[in-house]
Amino acid sequence: MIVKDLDLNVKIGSLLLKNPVMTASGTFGYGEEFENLIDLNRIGAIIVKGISYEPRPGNPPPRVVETSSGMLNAIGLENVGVERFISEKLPYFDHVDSRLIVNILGDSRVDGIEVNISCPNVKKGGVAFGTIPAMAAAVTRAVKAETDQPVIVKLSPNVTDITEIACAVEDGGADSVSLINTLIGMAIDIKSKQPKLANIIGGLSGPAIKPVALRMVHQVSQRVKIPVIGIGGIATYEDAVEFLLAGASAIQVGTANFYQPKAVEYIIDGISRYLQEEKVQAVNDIIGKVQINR
Amino acid sequence: MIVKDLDLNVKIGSLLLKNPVMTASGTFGYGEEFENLIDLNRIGAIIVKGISYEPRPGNPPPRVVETSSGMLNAIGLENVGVERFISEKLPYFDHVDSRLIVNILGDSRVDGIEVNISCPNVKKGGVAFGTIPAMAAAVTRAVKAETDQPVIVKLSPNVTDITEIACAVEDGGADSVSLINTLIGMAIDIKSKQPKLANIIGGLSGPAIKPVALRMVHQVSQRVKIPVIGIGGIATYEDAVEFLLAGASAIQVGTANFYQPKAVEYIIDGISRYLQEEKVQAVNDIIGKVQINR
Amino acid sequence: MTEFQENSKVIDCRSLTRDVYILTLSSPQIAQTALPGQFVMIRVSDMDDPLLRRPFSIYDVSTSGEILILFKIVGRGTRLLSTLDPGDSVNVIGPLGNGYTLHPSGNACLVGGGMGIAPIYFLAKKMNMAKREKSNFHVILGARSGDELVPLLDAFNKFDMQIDCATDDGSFGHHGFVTQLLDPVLPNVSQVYVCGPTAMMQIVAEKCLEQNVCCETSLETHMACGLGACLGCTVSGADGQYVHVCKHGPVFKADEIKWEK
Amino acid sequence: MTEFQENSKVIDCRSLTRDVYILTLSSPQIAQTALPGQFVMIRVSDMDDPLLRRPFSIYDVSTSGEILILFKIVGRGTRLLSTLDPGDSVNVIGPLGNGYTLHPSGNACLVGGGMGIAPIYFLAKKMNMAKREKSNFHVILGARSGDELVPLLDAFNKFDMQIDCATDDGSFGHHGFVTQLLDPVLPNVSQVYVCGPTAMMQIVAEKCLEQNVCCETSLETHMACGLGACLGCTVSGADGQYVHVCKHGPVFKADEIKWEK
Ligand SMILES: Cc1cc2nc3c(=O)[nH]c(=O)nc-3n(C[C@H](O)[C@H](O)[C@H](O)COP(=O)(O)OP(=O)(O)OC[C@H]3O[C@@H](n4cnc5c(N)ncnc54)[C@H](O)[C@@H]3O)c2cc1C
Ligand SMILES: Cc1cc2nc3c(=O)[nH]c(=O)nc-3n(C[C@H](O)[C@H](O)[C@H](O)COP(=O)(O)OP(=O)(O)OC[C@H]3O[C@@H](n4cnc5c(N)ncnc54)[C@H](O)[C@@H]3O)c2cc1C
Ligand SMILES: Cc1cc2nc3c(=O)[nH]c(=O)nc-3n(C[C@H](O)[C@H](O)[C@H](O)COP(=O)(O)O)c2cc1C
Ligand SMILES: Cc1cc2nc3c(=O)[nH]c(=O)nc-3n(C[C@H](O)[C@H](O)[C@H](O)COP(=O)(O)O)c2cc1C
Ligand code: FES
Ligand code: FES
Repeated sequence: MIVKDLDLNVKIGSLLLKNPVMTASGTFGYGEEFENLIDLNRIGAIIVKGISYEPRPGNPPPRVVETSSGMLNAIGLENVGVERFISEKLPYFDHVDSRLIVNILGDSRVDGIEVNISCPNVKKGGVAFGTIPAMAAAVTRAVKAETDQPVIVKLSPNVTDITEIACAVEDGGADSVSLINTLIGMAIDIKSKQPKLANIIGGLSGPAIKPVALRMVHQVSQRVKIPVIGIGGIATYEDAVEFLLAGASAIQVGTANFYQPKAVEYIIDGISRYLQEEKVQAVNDIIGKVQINR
Repeated sequence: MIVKDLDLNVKIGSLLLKNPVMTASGTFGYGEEFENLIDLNRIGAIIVKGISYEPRPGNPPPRVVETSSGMLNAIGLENVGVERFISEKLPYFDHVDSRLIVNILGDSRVDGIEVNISCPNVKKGGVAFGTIPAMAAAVTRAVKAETDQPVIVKLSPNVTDITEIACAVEDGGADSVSLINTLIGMAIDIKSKQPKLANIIGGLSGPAIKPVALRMVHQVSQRVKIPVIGIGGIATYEDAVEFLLAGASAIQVGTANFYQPKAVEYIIDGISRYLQEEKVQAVNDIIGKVQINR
Repeated sequence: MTEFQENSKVIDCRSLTRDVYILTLSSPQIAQTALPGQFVMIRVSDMDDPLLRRPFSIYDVSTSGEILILFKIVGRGTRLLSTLDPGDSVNVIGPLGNGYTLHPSGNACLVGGGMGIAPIYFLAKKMNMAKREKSNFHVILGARSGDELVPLLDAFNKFDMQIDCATDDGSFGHHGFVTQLLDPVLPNVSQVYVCGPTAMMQIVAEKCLEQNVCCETSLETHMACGLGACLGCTVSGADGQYVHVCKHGPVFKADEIKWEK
Repeated sequence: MTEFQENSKVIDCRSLTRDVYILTLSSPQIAQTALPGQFVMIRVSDMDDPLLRRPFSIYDVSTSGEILILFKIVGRGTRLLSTLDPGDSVNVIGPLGNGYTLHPSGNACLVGGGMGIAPIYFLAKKMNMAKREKSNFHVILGARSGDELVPLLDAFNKFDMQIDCATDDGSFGHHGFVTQLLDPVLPNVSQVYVCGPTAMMQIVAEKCLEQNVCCETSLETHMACGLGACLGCTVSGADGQYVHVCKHGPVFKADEIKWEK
């Protein structure tokens, strides 16, 4: 039996996505970098690199280093700034049939906003917001007051209890939480005796962190009512399905884009195949359906 | 030029080790399991599986699952209990010329005690101790009051600020801190839709977590005066040297014992080679010597 | 028991079917000491992923210091194994576990399903060598389909044993389960040895328990170390106590295990 | 510029020395469009470790749709590459980056050190095809020792160019650095192309800047993606602004870069 009319739609607050697969901020450039390698129109939503008001040069090199099944980055939010983003990068999306989610405030073509309160590579601000519930809630409230777009708040995993932060952010009015950002890590070159990153520490991402991300997504989805977006080491459709079963309403693909630019396409196709095999018509019907017997 | 009389000795409080390489608790059985595969006498110290007063059966299976460059375990502190440990396991060490560190209190042949306040697989007690500074300090004080042996307190990485816990434990009188225990993670079987571990969550270990462990060891070693023991994903001498440079006075090898039972030997030999190449006579001279220029 | 760690040269790696392979490794120390039912832990990659060794039963040993592994591709590790070429090396630890108890006298039945045929072949070979005049040994083999079974039969046919086969798809031998072939044999044997999928072993075990026939089963679980160190490979013993498959097993008497309901 | 992702069959992988290899891949789309100085990103493993693709210059392309990679084993990824056999496949993305600017007229010097010889060969081949009557092209090659250099010379010798060699150990050609061979050549050329170790490129770049000779250098940095997406491959431009080697480069004019003091 073939399940007809598979329904991959998911809703993140008021935002309807044609499928639950997005690209994670900072791992997909401004979208156009991938146009020859993947059909951008198939992607549920594209989240572009974090945009700050002023352009930021980012951290000195070296900025990336490979680790076992992962990588450390200390890009430091290098970005073109709001102005150049709007004039140079945004128009490109006029012809892309995928949701566009950014970190900046308001704009007609922007479909949603992800607020990164968890970047480990920026010295002031970010990190503290992400680890103190009251501050996380305050930031959320401030952003909500400024926009009508759905607001997704992106959480840091470098905390004792991520559910506490998630609840605070939900109270602050967030439409969704996304998690996880990178774990803070470090690597040392034993020849030069220097840290491998000029910034000393960086964010760990990739398959290495998937078990931690999945655990946190599961914990958070049991505590909040708003949709949870799963991020962390997702590279295959099996990974994506694990997160959906754990309670994520959608997922983001990060580091995998670097080594498999077609990852998002493969994941969307794989989810469809999985639904067929499981004889489930709508992706919504597997969200949170992990079987826990005790 | 060959450096003569390499000195691999390190001190953990009053405890002198002939080299800085130990086996991590729970990953080396009771030592004897490895006797045919490695020369136990060469090991700096053997830390045996956590011993509780009463024997514990541990968690139901499945208890282990492989992840990318790592594994999740939910053994649940299965152990033979103090009595059988003393009668059945301890005598074996009479003929092993390596330091023996256990989690139980007092005994002539025991050279030190590691207090695990961070096991993610035991429901009550452990986890809370490990995340609340005041409780961590109280546990440390209680153990110190009961023993003359050097006390090592093993820290959990699942906290917002591990240096805070480390300082509390130092204040509580600990002779050393060891870190990290496992990160809490999860995995789901998408066919059965069940968690891959019967316990749902488990502890993530192995090379995947090395960057996080190294970062924490570096942070803690800059905050406390007592020796820091580095643990987490150490599998090669290069890994071990990274931790020593980051500030660890000794290191523990965990998961690597499972797939490379000779890992500890290779690491001891590799550290010697490294000292030769660097023309450094004593391992103490590289501890904390990461070069940070800013 | 002494286990060895050997850096083993690949002598041969050839496919029997699309996904079943026989790997021949030069492992003189393991080959010399291995008993039927024991297993080895193979490091399938030098990288950190896949990280852990994989357990495989010893399918055969040669007098020239080789061990043979019969395996099926079911995931990443076995896929990597299948790409080995002669001259490559893999790191092997073994022989591990207890192995079957050889009862050379009396009548016995050896039951192997799927890759569970591996230890059953090694056992049959040793039993055949030790066979007493009056004993009758019976072998029952099962697989998904004939193409998995047929390439293995020549070797079994050299033994002085009756061989019966069953396939799930009926393409060779009995169309159905090995357990059905066991029924007529069971009344005439005093000992059953079995290895195969857990569901099959459970049925065999229960039949034997009912009829009071000694039965040794070889269990599979997830193993991180194979050395008794990680305590990951637990199953519930009949007395409710946990046992560790790599150390107390992999071979257990049917009545030592608590079979799931 | 269009980049392609191809699942490329390995046609050949052979060693020139103990640790230097030439890998021939069937990558028709990349072969057809590649320019000298461009590179490819190769996935060296299907597992999660090593995770990231590795960048390699295009050493040559064939008219039958093949690309050639000249590489040295320096770590895990290159070691894995060296174990490839004909018939294996690897996933390749390319051609990436900008490539050298071809100036077919005037006199030029091409300087390649170590694996930096790879793009210099491809460039020499194209320059040789485009060469104008009155132009003189000079090639200077350097390596640790002669055994790395000699196997590559035959191909260079087919070009209408003067070839000079230097080795660190003096086992072939000039005993010393390529930069020393450049000095006598520099006054007679209007364009220098260079690829090699950063220290070497910096000396060449500085000599050229001093003497007002155009110089194009091909930089190496750690690259996570090669696509301009991760922003990991930064170097400092002459104006203090960061540039990204994979997108703005890997080829830069010597005066576009801020060379470390
Ligand atoms: C004592 C013992 C002897 C064995 N002998 C043989 C043999 O002779 N020939 C043979 O082909 N196989 C044998 N196996 C099974 C073999 O170890 C697994 O097939 C192998 O580890 C799978 O590795 P993989 O990386 O290919 O699969 P993975 O990618 O790790 O897993 C693929 C699928 O198989 C499941 N799986 C993996 N390992 C096991 C396991 N140990 N038990 C149950 N399910 C598992 C996983 O959950 C997953 O669904 C034996 C196992 C044990 C414990
Ligand atoms: C644009 C470009 C073109 C290149 N072309 C070639 C080529 O044609 N032939 C060739 O042999 N190599 C070339 N390289 C270098 C090649 O990419 C590295 O040798 C390779 O990535 C090393 O991988 P590995 O896994 O073997 O080493 P790893 O285990 O990753 O590293 C081994 C050592 O090499 C260092 N290293 C790794 N990658 C780089 C890098 N990109 N730059 C500087 N140091 C590094 C590491 O820090 C480490 O010390 C090129 C690099 C770039 C950026
Ligand atoms: C190179 C790089 C740059 C990143 N930049 C950002 C960023 O600008 N804003 C942000 O919220 N997250 C950023 N992230 C985090 C990712 O969006 C994602 O949360 C994280 O990498 C975990 O997912 P992964 O394991 O799939 O990569 C970045 C990650 C990487 C690897
Ligand atoms: C199977 C297993 C069992 C463990 N049991 C214990 C234990 O009993 N007590 C303890 O303090 N740590 C235990 N640990 C944690 C390790 O000692 C170590 O802190 C952790 O695995 C990280 O190091 P690694 O990455 O080198 O394995 C266990 C780890 C594993 C993998
Ligand atoms: S597999 Fe580790 S104890 Fe059995
Ligand atoms: S390597 Fe990723 S942007 Fe250049």
